[in-house]
Amino acid sequence: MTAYDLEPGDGVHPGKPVTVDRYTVGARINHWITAISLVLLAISGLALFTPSLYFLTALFGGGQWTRAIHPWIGVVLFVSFSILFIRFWRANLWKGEDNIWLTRVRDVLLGHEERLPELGKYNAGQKFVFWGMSLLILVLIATGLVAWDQYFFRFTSIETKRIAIIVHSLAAVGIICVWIIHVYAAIWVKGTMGAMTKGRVTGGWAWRHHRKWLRELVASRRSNAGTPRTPAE
Amino acid sequence: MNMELSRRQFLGTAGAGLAGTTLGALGFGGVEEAHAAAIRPFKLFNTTETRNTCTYCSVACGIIIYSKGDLKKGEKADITHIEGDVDHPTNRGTLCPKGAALLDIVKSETRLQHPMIRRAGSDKFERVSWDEALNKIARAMKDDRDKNFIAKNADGVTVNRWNTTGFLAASATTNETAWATYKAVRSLGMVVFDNQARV
Amino acid sequence: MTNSWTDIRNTDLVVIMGGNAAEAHPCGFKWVVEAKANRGAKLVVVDPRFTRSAAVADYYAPIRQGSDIAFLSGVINYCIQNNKVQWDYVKAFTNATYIVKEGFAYKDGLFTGYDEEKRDYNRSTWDYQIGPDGYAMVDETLQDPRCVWNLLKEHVSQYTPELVERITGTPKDKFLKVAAMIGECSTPTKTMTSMYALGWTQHSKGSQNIRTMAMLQLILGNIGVRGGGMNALRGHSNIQGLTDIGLMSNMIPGYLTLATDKEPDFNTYMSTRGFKPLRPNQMSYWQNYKKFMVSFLKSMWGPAATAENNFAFDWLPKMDVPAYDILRAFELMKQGKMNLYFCQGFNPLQAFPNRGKLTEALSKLKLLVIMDPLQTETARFWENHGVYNNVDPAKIQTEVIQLPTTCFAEDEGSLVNSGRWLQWHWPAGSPPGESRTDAWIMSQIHLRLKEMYKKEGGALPDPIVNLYWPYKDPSEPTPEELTRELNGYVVSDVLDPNDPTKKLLTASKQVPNFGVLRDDGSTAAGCWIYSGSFTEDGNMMARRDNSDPDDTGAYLKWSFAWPANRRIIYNRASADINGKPWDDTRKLLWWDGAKWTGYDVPDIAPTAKPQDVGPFIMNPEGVSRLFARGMMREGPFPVHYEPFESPMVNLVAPKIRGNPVARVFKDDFAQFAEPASKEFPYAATSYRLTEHFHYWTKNNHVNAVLQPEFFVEISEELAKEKSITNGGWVRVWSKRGSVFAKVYVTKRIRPLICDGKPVHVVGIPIHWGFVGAAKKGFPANVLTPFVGDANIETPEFKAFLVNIEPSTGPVA
Amino acid sequence: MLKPAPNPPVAPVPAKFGDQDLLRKSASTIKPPAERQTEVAKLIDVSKCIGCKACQAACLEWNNLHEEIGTFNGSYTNPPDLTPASFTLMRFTEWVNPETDNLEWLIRKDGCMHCEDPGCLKACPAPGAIVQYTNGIVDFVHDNCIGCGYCVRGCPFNIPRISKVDNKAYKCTLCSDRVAVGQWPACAKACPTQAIAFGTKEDMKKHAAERVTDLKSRGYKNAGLYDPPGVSGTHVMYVLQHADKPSIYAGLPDNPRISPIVEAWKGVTKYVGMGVMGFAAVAGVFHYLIAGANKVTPEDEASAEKLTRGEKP
Repeated sequence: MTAYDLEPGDGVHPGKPVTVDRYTVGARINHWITAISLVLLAISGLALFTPSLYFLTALFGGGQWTRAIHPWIGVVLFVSFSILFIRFWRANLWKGEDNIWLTRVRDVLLGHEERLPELGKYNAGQKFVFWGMSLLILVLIATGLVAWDQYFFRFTSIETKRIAIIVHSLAAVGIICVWIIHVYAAIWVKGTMGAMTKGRVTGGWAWRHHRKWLRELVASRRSNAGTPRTPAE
Repeated sequence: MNMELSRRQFLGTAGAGLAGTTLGALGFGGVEEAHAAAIRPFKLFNTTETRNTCTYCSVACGIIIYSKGDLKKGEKADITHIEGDVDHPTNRGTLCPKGAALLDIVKSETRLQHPMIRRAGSDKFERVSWDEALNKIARAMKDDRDKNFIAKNADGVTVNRWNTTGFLAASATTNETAWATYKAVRSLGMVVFDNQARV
Repeated sequence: MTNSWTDIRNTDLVVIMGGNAAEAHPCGFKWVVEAKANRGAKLVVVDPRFTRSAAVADYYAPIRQGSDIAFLSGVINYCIQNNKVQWDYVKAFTNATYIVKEGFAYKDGLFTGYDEEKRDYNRSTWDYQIGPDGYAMVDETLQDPRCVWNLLKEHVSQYTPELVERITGTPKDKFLKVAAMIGECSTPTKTMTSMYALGWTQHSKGSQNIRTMAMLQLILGNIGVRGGGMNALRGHSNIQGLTDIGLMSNMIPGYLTLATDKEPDFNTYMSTRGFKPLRPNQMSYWQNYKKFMVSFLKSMWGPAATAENNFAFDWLPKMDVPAYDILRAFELMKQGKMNLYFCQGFNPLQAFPNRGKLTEALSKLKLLVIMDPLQTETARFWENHGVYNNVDPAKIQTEVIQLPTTCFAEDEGSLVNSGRWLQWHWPAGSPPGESRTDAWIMSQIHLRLKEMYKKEGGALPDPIVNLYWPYKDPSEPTPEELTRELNGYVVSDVLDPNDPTKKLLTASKQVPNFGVLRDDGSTAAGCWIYSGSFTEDGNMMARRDNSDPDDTGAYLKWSFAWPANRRIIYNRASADINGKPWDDTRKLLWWDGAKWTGYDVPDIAPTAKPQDVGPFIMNPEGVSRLFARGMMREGPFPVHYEPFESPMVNLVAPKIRGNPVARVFKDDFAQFAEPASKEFPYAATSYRLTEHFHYWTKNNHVNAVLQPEFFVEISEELAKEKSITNGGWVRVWSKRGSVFAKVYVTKRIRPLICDGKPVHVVGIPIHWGFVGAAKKGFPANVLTPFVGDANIETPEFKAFLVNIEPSTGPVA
Repeated sequence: MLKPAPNPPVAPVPAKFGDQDLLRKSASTIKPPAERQTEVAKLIDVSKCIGCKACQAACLEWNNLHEEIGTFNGSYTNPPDLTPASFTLMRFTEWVNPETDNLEWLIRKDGCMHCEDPGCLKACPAPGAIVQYTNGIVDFVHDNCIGCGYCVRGCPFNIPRISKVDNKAYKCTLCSDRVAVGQWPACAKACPTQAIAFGTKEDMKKHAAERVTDLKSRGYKNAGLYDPPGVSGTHVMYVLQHADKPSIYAGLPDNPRISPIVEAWKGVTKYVGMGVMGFAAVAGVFHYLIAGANKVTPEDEASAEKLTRGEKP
């Protein structure tokens, strides 16, 4: 059994209930930096996107600061997300069961997970979020650099800048939608938050949503019995 | 705009922005209501006008010099702006690129401020008092004139000529300055005397 | 200017040749644009470069610099051949009908009487035949072969359109188009104005360039009329005033002259100046010379000038050479014959030719005194600025004293514009630092010398200790005190000879005009032509009434114009011999049966009958001169001479190099490139850009921004030939020096085909130096030749030879 | 010649227009005043222009601008482009007329056109950073400017420049401070030949018509007025000798209009984007209400425990 669903730091601890290490401290910090950046970017970006949200610039010390800080947060996001990408990309590769998951998305939405195949560490929805974010962040950073007049004005024509800014806007709308799905899913699927806060989920959660991943964890725990891993705390 | 000034203004605004963040966080107070007058206050209000003519070419465009302070009232006057005089028949208020930038020559950083002397073989100017400078000049002139003045030529004709010292007169001084200069120079018998008519 | 800036609105054709009015005088040029917009006037520009004036011209024709006389003689020839002559004007108001002395002749580029050794003429035959009645002989029918008209016709006949093209490089069709446009102005109802400046004066035959156009204007009847005239645009704001007041080696205010060594006493001096009329009933204004001279001497030496001492005539120096002009001054300096030199608001190290020679000359002085509001290169000629001023201060023993002066914004007084308007201005700002007015500085120097001469004695102290200095504060005369002297005042009461109880003039009053000046010492006037500028009615120069009845452009109540508040000189010529205006729509003056009336102050007595007195009262013949008599050193008619450095030999006189009577110092001749030189094949010219004012605006940030860096201009053809790329560096060098410049490869300069061969023009703007706010750069005078105009010594900045090559720029 | 405005007042006078006369305000919805002020316009007659740069000097002086001393770049156009300190610039073009083979030196004064439909204002995200008065003047309010450069993208004429010093956008104000006290803009007043004139838009159009007639009489058969309809006209207009080819004048746009991309960005994108994001959020809420929370059951926990114990869950 190939085990790329397993990421470094993943582990299972028998007990009552069973706990499962889903994210290491590093991964969680990485995620939250990315997440905070994304939120700040969304707020500052939206402030400049539509006059009805311009008041949000007050959070950043006014329009000048908002304009100045947004691209720098973008850089932080990009770097941070790149690291996240390196951590997570293997587990997010597409697999056969993902196609089945997709065809049964109605069951997903209605919570009938018993009708779904067993899933690895990420389901197709999460993979969609991961790859969506990856792609959109690439687009955003590229168009963002074109729009970053303070340093890059002279490298592109005004027409290019016009195209860049509209693409940037559209991509931003896209990424905000992806983000809404991501956050909503975390709220809807109870027990998920713990993964990114404490780093752990319960065995039941893993059993319910990522049974294949849980099985792999258990299997790998057995094979590594001689060298028990310390839980990620 | 003056970028130095504007930089300071920017830093000031930035400070206000930071303070505003705290307030803003409490309720986004009034940022979108920020209001500033677009129209700059007219900068010639409450200045003193003085009629003059442009110093450059002999079209002699009429100009108005605007200053803070009024010389006529015995005040110190600092020139702040110069503009064409609409009442002037020739230029009707217009000015060329030099006339339009006359303030720059009045306020030039390379305006001379003090009498200076460069001594023989030196590589610099040194400050000198007016008295010292003028005494030195007058003494040098008298010595040279007494030594080289030609009262009579070889034919015995009275010629009263001094041609070892020369004077190059200006091209933009007033007639009145020119006349004072003419009297002072010609009374010495100086003939090496010319102006800028040719160049 | 014979006319005024505001009068240009009245013209039908503007010819800008020998100048670049749009570039050098933008606000005066506005009246050209107005004439175009409102009268449908046309603008013709003839220039080696397509200038900013050409940018708004109706017609542009290229010309090789230094060939203007050939072009204009060609136009005169065209007008004569095609009957484009205003005959009534020519016959009545010019000397066309006058008969010239036997013996006067022209051959191979020279007139009768040339002495090659002296580079000068015996001018005795250059005059009219005088009849038994003592007056000049005339032939009203123009039949006499010796009359001026026939001599002129013959003289210009060689300047055919074909020859003009060969000399000037102006294609024949373009020349003919310009000639035809000019020729149209020979009708009394069309006028042309000539606007020129240094493009004509800065040649070794500059005076003759101007004279040729003046002759053409007379033939067309365009002098003395609204919208016509010879309009010298003049350079600096008061160079007209400085010249009027005679701040030149041989001048006395009001265009009087110093005596020469050949005029040992006052009577001999006067005998050659108070010209008698050459025609019956004519007014010869110079008959009043003595009144002006004595009044001047009274203003110099006051009570010490008495009838007994010929009003102190001997206290004035006499001249042993024609002029101690600046070129001669620097030559003398270089020879070690000068010790002290003053520069008052003048930067000769930048402004005069052959930079290397100037530096050498200044280095030989004992003391150089600079009076200036700004830093100048001259004041710092001893300072090392790398390639831009490569000198060793330790080797220069000249002491330099630099005195800070006020500028226009801080002083009060009058300036004379090109239209001869004396305009008063008031101070607006406090002077910076310790700067003082020039009048204060000159007073300080004078008072110190006066004191020393009183105490110590010395060489002829009289003119110094007796100099009339009647000012309330002798250390700083006020502008009003000085200008009152210039206007003139009554020294002692003058009684009416017919009724001694009546006073004609009252002591200590200002004179109302120069008409009342006297030669007995009872009046004083610093500058007679300024009489009327500050009268008992007050300061006429400060008048600011800009009303202009019937929009003629005269503005008689705005400031004061010399002479006598006249706005268009020779205005009598605006009406025909009977006093009827040539053009009813453009009336200036007319005879109403009893007197002259109109929009201007007539230049003849208001009651002088039209048929009696000619308009040109400064000439004893009362008419203008197509034949200059002995007044011009080159001859009575203009001849095309090549510049001293020319890309070709003279086609009309192949043996003559340059101007045959121009003064050339020995060492300088050796520094001229040969005609058609292989070493220096390109025809260079120097000029000022509109963004700059000579070297002053180097001190201004804004003007430095508008044209930041030294460059030269060349054609695309020359650039291709020399592999030069636009915006890159080039090196340009002449026989006198070498400069590095950026290059502007432009369509505005095209090679001229002269005598079948291409002549490439290299344009070199002036401005840059090594002080001020602007970028450092080379001044054009590193390259220019040290030779001046034969009559007035204006340097030949407009035509010389250079070579050019691509470069990587100066090594710092 | 057109009669210039009288010499400027030195005793304070009330401004002729101000905040009560706003027609548009960036990123804001305002109600324009019922009555519009007479529209003003600057008319630049290229055929009268001698390229002297008096306008540039006057602009620098009046607005206290400090431009850097540059280098020579193979043209009289200095500086080579508009900058935050150079609101106006003479652009020089050497053009050989293919019909006459004559050289024409076309000199165009570049600067803000004060469009009736200003692209900069449309693009600006900062409320009140760009305003348009009912007399047609489009002005930047620097205290409100955030330096985002959107105006640069919005402008069809490539005019605004962002300062590196204070990161604010700069351009010609049409000397709103001067116009407010009845003066001509500094450039127009200085212009020696009245190639720059100023007045009501109507008067300027009349004056332009006279100029076009004169030019046609001199052989410029395509002379005309440049008042481009694509931006609903401008308050800076040109008289061109060759009005059929504006682009020969250093790239003056032939048919300027606000870029469709900018229109889309500031129009449909803004609304659709907000809509999509709103929809996503609302859809989540609805889903939660309908489907309820997805909770882990005790059976799930038990199964996991069994699995870890090696039992069959």
